[in-house]
Amino acid sequence: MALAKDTAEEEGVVGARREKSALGLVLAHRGVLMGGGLLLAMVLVAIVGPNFTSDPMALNPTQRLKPPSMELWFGTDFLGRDVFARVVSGARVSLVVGVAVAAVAVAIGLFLGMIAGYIRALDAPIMRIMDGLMSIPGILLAIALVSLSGATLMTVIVAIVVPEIPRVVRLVRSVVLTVREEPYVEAAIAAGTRTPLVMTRHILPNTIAPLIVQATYICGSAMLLEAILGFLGAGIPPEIPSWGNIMSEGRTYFQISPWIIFYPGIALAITVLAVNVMGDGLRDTLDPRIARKM
Amino acid sequence: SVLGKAAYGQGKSVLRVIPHADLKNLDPIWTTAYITRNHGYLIYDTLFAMDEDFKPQPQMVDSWTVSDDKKTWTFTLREGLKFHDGAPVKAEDCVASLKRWGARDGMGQQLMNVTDSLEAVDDRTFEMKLSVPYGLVLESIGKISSNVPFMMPKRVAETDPFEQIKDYTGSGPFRFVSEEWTPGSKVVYEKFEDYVPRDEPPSAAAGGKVAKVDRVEWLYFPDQTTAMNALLAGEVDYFEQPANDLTPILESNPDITVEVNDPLGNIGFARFNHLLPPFNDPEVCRAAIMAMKQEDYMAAGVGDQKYWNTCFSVYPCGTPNASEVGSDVMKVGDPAKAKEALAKTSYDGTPVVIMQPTDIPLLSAFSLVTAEALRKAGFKVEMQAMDWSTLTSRRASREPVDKGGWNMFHTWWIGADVIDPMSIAFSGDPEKGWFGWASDEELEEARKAYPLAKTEEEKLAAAHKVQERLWAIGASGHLGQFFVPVAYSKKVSGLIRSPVQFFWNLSVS
Amino acid sequence: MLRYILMRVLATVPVMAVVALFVFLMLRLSPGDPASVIAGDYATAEDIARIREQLGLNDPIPQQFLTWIGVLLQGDLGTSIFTNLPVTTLIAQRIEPTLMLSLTTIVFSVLVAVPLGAVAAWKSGSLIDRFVMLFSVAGFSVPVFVLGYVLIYVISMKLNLLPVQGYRSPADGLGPFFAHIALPTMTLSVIFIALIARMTRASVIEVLQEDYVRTARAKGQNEFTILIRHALANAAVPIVTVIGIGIALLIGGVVVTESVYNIPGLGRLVLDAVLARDYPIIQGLILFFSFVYIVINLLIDISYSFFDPRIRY
Amino acid sequence: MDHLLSRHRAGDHRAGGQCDGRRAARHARPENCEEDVSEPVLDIRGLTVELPKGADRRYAVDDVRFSVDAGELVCVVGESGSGKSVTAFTVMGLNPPRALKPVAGEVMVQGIDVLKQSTRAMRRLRGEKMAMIFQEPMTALNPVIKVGEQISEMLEIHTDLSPSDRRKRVLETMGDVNLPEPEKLYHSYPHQLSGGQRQRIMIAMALTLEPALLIADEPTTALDVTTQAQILRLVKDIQRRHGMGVLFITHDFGVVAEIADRVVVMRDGRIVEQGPASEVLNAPKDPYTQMLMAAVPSLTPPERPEPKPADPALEVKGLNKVYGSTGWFSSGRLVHAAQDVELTVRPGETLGVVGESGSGKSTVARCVVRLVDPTSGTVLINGEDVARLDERRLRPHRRDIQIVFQDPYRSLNPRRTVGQSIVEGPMNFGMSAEKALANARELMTVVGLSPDALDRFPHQFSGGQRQRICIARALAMEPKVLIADEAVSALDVSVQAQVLDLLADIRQRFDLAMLFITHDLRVAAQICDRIMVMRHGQVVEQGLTREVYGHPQHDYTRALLAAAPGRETRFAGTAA
Ligand SMILES: Nc1ncnc2c1ncn2[C@@H]1O[C@H](COP(=O)(O)OP(=O)(O)OP(=O)(O)O)[C@@H](O)[C@H]1O
Ligand SMILES: Nc1ncnc2c1ncn2[C@@H]1O[C@H](COP(=O)(O)OP(=O)(O)OP(=O)(O)O)[C@@H](O)[C@H]1O
Ligand SMILES: [Mg+2]
Ligand SMILES: [Mg+2]
Repeated sequence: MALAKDTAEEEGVVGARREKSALGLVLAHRGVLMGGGLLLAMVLVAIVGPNFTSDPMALNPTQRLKPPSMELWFGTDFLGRDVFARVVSGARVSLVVGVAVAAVAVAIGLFLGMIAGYIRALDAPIMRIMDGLMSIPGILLAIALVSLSGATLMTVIVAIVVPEIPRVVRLVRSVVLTVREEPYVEAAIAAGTRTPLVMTRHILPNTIAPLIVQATYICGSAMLLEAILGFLGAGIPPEIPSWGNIMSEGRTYFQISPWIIFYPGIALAITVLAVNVMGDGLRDTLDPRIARKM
Repeated sequence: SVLGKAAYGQGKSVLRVIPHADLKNLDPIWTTAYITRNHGYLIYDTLFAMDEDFKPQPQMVDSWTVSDDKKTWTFTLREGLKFHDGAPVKAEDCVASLKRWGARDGMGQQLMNVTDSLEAVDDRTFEMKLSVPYGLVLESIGKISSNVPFMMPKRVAETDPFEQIKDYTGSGPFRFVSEEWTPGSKVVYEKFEDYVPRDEPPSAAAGGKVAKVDRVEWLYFPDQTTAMNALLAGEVDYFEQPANDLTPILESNPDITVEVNDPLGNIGFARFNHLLPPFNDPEVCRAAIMAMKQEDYMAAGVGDQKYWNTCFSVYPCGTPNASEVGSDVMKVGDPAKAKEALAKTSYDGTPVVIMQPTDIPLLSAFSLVTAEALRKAGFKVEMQAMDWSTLTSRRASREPVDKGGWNMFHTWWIGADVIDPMSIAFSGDPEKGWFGWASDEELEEARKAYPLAKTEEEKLAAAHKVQERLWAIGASGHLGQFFVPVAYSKKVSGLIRSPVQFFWNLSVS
Repeated sequence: MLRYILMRVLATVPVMAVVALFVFLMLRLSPGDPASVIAGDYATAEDIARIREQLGLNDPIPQQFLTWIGVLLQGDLGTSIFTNLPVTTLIAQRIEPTLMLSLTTIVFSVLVAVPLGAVAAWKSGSLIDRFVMLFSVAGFSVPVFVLGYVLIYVISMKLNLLPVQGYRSPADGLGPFFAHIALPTMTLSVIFIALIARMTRASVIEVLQEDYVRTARAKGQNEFTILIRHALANAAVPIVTVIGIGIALLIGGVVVTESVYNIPGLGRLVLDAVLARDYPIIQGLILFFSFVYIVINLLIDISYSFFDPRIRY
Repeated sequence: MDHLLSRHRAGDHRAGGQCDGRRAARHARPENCEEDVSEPVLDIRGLTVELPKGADRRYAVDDVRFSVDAGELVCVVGESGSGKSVTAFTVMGLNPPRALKPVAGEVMVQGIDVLKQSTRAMRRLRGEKMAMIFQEPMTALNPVIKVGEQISEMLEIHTDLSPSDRRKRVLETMGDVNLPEPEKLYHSYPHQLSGGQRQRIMIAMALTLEPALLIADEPTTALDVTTQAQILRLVKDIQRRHGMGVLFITHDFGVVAEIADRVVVMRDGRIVEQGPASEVLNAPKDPYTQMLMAAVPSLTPPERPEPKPADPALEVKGLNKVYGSTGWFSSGRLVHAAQDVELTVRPGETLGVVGESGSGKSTVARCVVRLVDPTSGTVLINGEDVARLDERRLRPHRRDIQIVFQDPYRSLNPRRTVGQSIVEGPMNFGMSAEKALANARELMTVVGLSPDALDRFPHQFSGGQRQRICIARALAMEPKVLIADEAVSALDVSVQAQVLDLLADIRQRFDLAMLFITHDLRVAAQICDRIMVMRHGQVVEQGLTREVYGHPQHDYTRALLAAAPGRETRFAGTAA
C-alpha cells in the first residue's frame, strides 16, 4: 500500500490519494469502526465462545429458573439450561441467519435486478412479480412459509430471504436503469461490447457499493426477523438455541425470570444496532449519493 | 354487537374467564377438543353425568329401568326441560343426539356396536335394546369427557356426524350468544332463564346446574404473561389454566386464589410408533421406557413439586383402576440400565425421530427430556421441530420416516380420558387404534372383556390385564401425573371440583 | 387524471394475481394437512380421508386454484375450516382494533417523527441530530416484543398507569379506548417513528441543498419559515412514500403487538390461523393485507399530485 | 503596499469610467447619478475567501477588488472554478458558512460592510438592498408554490403590505418584466412556465423591492439562444430603467459583448484584468485575457475547400423517432423527436447539426449509432441499412460509426483505466491485447497526451484531457463516421478551442465523415462544411455553412442567428 502510494506520487498523479484512501475513508468512519468492532467481537464470541461455556443443551430440571449468579452468569431457563451458554451459542444462529440471508438475497436480487433493468422484455414480468411479493407483509410471509414448510434453519432463511428479494431487485434495477444511460455505457455499446460484458464490466461495479450498504441492513433486519419468528413460535427448531427461541421460551416466565428474555434481547439489540450503525457508516462513505437520500 | 354491548352492563353479573384455549369449533360431537367440550357443558345438558366419585348419576333423566336380562334399558326424561328456542326436550331429540354421538365417539361406537335398537317410546321415554348385557351403558352415556353425549334438538342432531352443526340451540343452563362470538378472542354465554336444574347439590358434572351469573365471557389470551397480568389487574375474574410457573406470582397476590380443581390431573405420554423400526420391537420400546425418569419430565415440564407426582399406573393414580401391576419397567428411570437392556435387543442404531411441538412448552420440554434420556441410553436421536398442528397431521402417517413418518411424539391425556381400558389410548388394534398403532391381541381381548365383566372384581382384573399387556409391549411411556391449577379472583365462589371445568354454580360478588 | 387512476387500478390486477397465485401455491405445497387437524386427536385415517374429500383437498391443484379464484372474484374469501364462519365475517369482526391501532400509530408516529426529522435536518450535525439518528438506528434494532414487555412491566405493572392488555372500542368511550391503545401504539410506533424521522431528515437535508432554498435565503427569508414552507413542503412526497412502504412494516408489527397486548385484531387472527392451518383464513388474510397495501400505495401515488403540482396525471 | 497600489488602480478605473459608461443610466435617473458617483452600490475591497483544507488551492477568491456603480452593468468572466460564483455569493452572504470563510477584505453594499453584519441584518439587506438571480430558473424556483406567491413572499418578508396590496405590486412587477397575462401566470406553478418565463419570474422577484444591486450568476446559460437574447435585453433594459447596479457573471464572451459596461476577468480566484468592455474585449492587456479572446470562435464561417466528391459514408433517409411507448399502461404521451430527417455525410466532410434544446439533435445521433431504435427510416452506413438490424447482426457495423458525448466526466467508466477503455472496442472485434495497446499508445500521441497516461484513471485528468481520451477511444475503432454530440459544449473556451482543433485535424488525417452536433453557432461556424438546422424534430434548412450563415433561408434560422449574443463584436485575435 505504502509502495503504491509512493509511486503514484512520483508520477505526479493527481487524485491518486483519493482513490487509494477509499478503504481508509471507510475504516476511518466512526460508525463503521464502532459497529464493525462490536460486530467483530460478536463474531468472535460466536465462533470460539461455545468452546468455553457449558453445554447449552444440557437439561438440569433441578436447577430451573435460577437467577443470574457468579456460576450462572445469565441464570437458567425453565429446563435448567444455562442461559449464558445458550445466548453465546445463539450468536451463531443470528449471525449465520443474518449473513446467509443478506448473501442469498443480494445474490438473487442482483441477478434478477440486472435482468429486469437491462432486458426490456423481462422488466415488466419480473417487476410485477416483485411488486406482488413486496405487497405481502414480510413477517406474514415469513411466518406462513416457516410454519407451513416446517421449521428448519434452511426454511427460516428462505422465508426471510423471500420478502427481502424485491427490495434488492428494485435497488439493482434502479441503479442499472440510471447507469445504462451513462455515456460510458453507451460508448461501450457503440464499441460493440456484448451485452453480458456490458453488464458485468460497466454496470455491475456500480451496484456494489449500494448493495454492500443494503446487505448490512438486510443482515440486521434478518436477525430481527429471525428472533421475531422464533418469538412467535414459527422460527428455527427450538432445540437450536437462537436468541429468538430463547426469548420465546422465556416468554411465559417474563415476570418471574426476566433474565431469560433480557439477556438474549440485549444481545440481539446490540448486534443489530452494531450492524445498522456499520451500515449507516458504510452508506455515508461508500455511497454518498444514497446517503443523502436515506 | 353494539346492541349486545348496550344490553349488558347495568346490574348484570358477568364472569370473565380466560379459557385454556381458543374456542374454534362449536360442535362437541364433531371434535374432541376440550375447549369445545367445556363449551358443550355450558350450553347443553346430558342424560347422565359423572359425580365426584366417578359414578354416573341421572341428569336430564328422571328415572330408568333395566330389564332382567340386562338388555333393555328404558329412560324417562325429567319434566319441564326446554331447549333454548323454547321447545320442550323430547325423547326423539335424545335418541337422535345419542345416535350422532354414537357415530363419532369411541365409547359411543362400542355401545352402538351392541345396540340393536334405540327408539323413542313417547315424548318423555325412550328405549335402548342391546344384543348382549353391556356393563358400561351408564358410564358411556354419562361420560364426563370428550365426546360427551350432549342433548341437542332433533333437527340439529340429524346433521351428518362428520359435518359441523350450524345451529347452536342448546339445552343447558347457558345460552350461546352467537352475535358476540369473535373467534380467537371472545365467546359470550348468557343465562338461560328457562333451564330447570336438579335439586341435588352439584357434584362434578352431576347435581343441580344453577347458573349464578347472568353472563359468562370467555376472553382468550394467547399470551400467558398477558393473561396473568390481566387477572392481577382485575380485568378478568378467572384464569382456567395458568402455567404452573406463574402460580407463585398469582399466589402472592392476596386477592387471588390458586388451587387445583381437577382431582385426576393429566397424564404425560411418550408415544412410540410401533409400525416402524426400532420401535416395532417391544423390547426396544421397553428399553426406551426404562430410560425415562418421571421426575425429570415433571420437573422440566411442570416445575413446582406440589403440582405433580409420579404415577406408575396407566390409569390415573387415585382412581379405582389404578395399580402398579407390571409397571416395573416404568419405574426403572435410569439410562444406564436402559442401555444394558437396549444392548440385548435388535437395536441397530436406527435414528429415533422425535416430533417436537414447539408451540406447546410442556410437550416441547418432554421431547427434550426424552431426547437426552434416549441419547444417554444409547439411542440415536433426531429431533424434528414443528408446531402442534403439523404434528397432528404427521402423526397420522404410517409411512417410513423418510416418507414423512415418525418414531415418537409426546402428548398428555386428561385423567378422565384414561380412567379405564376403554380409552383409545390403550388400544391394541393396529388398524383402528390410536396413532402409534400398538398391536397386541391379548390386549384387545382384555379390553373387550372389561365392559362385559359381571362383577367389580372381574372388571378390575380386566383393567389390570390391560395394564400388564401395555407394559409388556411397551405401548407408551407414562411420564407422570400433573395438575394444572386454576386461578381466580377472591370475588369468585362456588367452584366445583371436577376433571372438567364447569361454569355453573360460580358466582361473582 | 381519471385515466391515470383507471390505469393504475388496472395495473394492480396482475400484481394481485401474482399474490393470489403465490399464496395459493405456498399453502398447497406445504406439508401441513388441515384435514388431520380438523379431525382431531382421536381421528382415524378414514376420518381424515373423508374430511379431505369434503374440503376438496383431493382435487387436482389447478382445479382447486380455479375454484378458489372463481369464488374469490365474487368477493368471497372462503369459509374458515375451524370456525365455519366466512372469512369476510372474521375479518369484519377483527378489523376495528387493527385499523384503530394502525391509525393511532400512523398519526402518533407522523406527529412525532416529522418534526423530529425536520429539526434534525435543520440542525444537521448538532446534538439533537445525533440523538434523532441514534434513536432511529435503535428503533430499527430493538425487537418489538421486547419493547412491549418492557413497557408493560414498567408502565402497567410497576407504575400502574395503564391497562395491561385488551382493546376497547372508541364507541364505548374515548377514555378507555385511549388508555388501552396507548401502550400498543407506543410499542408499534417506535420503528415507524425511526423510519419516518430518518426519511424526513434525509429528504429535508436534500431539499435544503436545493437551489430554491438558496433563492428563499436570497430573499431574506428566515430559516424557520424556509424549513416549514419550502423544505417540508417539498420533502412531503418521499415522506408520504415511506409511510406507504411502512404499511408493510406496520402490518408485520401488528401481528406481534396484538399478540403481546392481546388485542383481538387481524394480526392475531392470522397468527392463530397459521398455527391451526386454517387455509382459507390465511389465504384470505394475506390477500386482504396485500390488497390493503396495494390500495394504500395507490392512494399515496395519487396523492402525490396534491403535494407536488408537478405531478399531474 | 502591494494592496494599496492595486486599490489605487481599481479606484482609477472607476474614476475613469465614471458616468461615461452610464450615460443611459443618467438619462433614466439623472437625479441619482450625482449621489452615486461618490458611493458605488457594491465595492469589494481585497476580498479573500479561504477554501477548506484539501482543496486544490488555498483561496477560492484571493484579494479581489472591484466595484459596481449604480446604473452600471459589470460582467465577471473567467473559466470554470475561477471564483466567480464564490464572489457573488459572498456578497449575498449565501456561501456555506463553514466551507467558505471570508478571511480578509470588505464587501461594501451601499456603504454597509456585509461581512460584518449579523445574520438578522443580512436577511434584511437581502431583497431590500441586493437581490440575486441564478443560473437554473427551474431549480431556483420552489416547484410546489405558485410563482405569484413566490414573488409575493419577498414583500411578505420585508414589508407590512396587506395581501391585496402585495398582490397588486406583484402583478405590476410581473408586467414590468414583460410577462404576458400576469393575472393568469400568478397562479401557475414553475413547471407550467417556459424557461424564459421562469427566469423572468426570478427577475421579477429580484426587482419587487427595487434593490440597488442585482447579482446575476450565469442567468442565461440554461436557456436557448433566442430566449437568452430576450432575457439579456430585459436585464439591460431594467437596469437602465431602475438605475440599478448589476453584477453579471458569465463565461460567454458573446454575452459580455452584448451587455457589459465593464468587465472583470478572473482566473484561479484572482482578478487578472478589469476595465471598460470595449477595452477588454478589443485590446486585452493581460496575456491570459488575450488568450481567452483569441479562443472565442467567430460567427463568420471561414472559407473552406469544397469537399471531394465521394460516396457518402453515412446516409439517413426518412428517419423518424417517436418516444413514449404505446403499451397498455403507458401514459400515452408521445414525443415525435425526429421527423423525416434526411442527411448525408461524405468522408472528410463535417456536417453540423444546430438547433435549440429539444429540437431532436441528439435523437438523430442516437438513432444513427443505434443506441435507440429508430421508429422508421433507413440509416445507411457504407451503403448498408443498419436501422433494423438486431444487435447481433449490427455488431460488425458498430466499429464503423463512433460517438463522442458532451459530458467528459461521465463518458469514461471511472472504475477502468483509460487504457482499458480505449482497447475495449478493438478487442471486441478480435484484436489482440498487445496490438490494441500499441494502437492506443499511438492514439494518445495523436490526441496530444502522453502514452504513459494509459494506466491512469479518468478522475486523474481534466475535462479537456478526458474529451481527448474519448476521441482516442472512438478513433481506436478506426471508424468511418464520427459523431460528436455537443462534444465541446462543456469545456471552457480555451480548452474548447484546442479540442476543436484536434477534431479538425483528425477529420483530415483519417478522412472521417463527421456529424457535429452543437447548439453553439460560433463553434458550428468554425468547424462545419455544411449545416443542418433542426427545430421540433424537423430539418428546417440545410446547406453550405457560409451560405446558411450568410443568407439564411428559413425564418427560424434567421432568428437563431440574430439571437447569437455579441454577433456584432469582433474579439481581439479572432481570425475573421
Ligand atoms: N461549497 C464549497 N466548498 C468547497 N469549495 C468550494 C465550494 N464552492 C466553491 N468551491 C471552490 O471554489 C472555487 C471557485 O468556485 P466558483 O463556484 O466560484 O467557480 P465559478 O467561477 O463560479 O465556476 P463556474 O463557471 O463553473 O460556475 C472552486 O475551486 C470550487 O471548487
Ligand atoms: N428517452 C426519451 N424518452 C422520451 N422522450 C425523449 C427521450 N429522449 C429525448 N426525448 C425527447 O425528445 C425530444 C428531442 O430530444 P433530444 O435529446 O434529441 O434534443 P436535443 O436537440 O439533443 O436537445 P439538447 O440540445 O438539449 O441536447 C425532446 O423533446 C426530449 O424531451
Ligand atoms: Mg459558478
Ligand atoms: Mg442533446
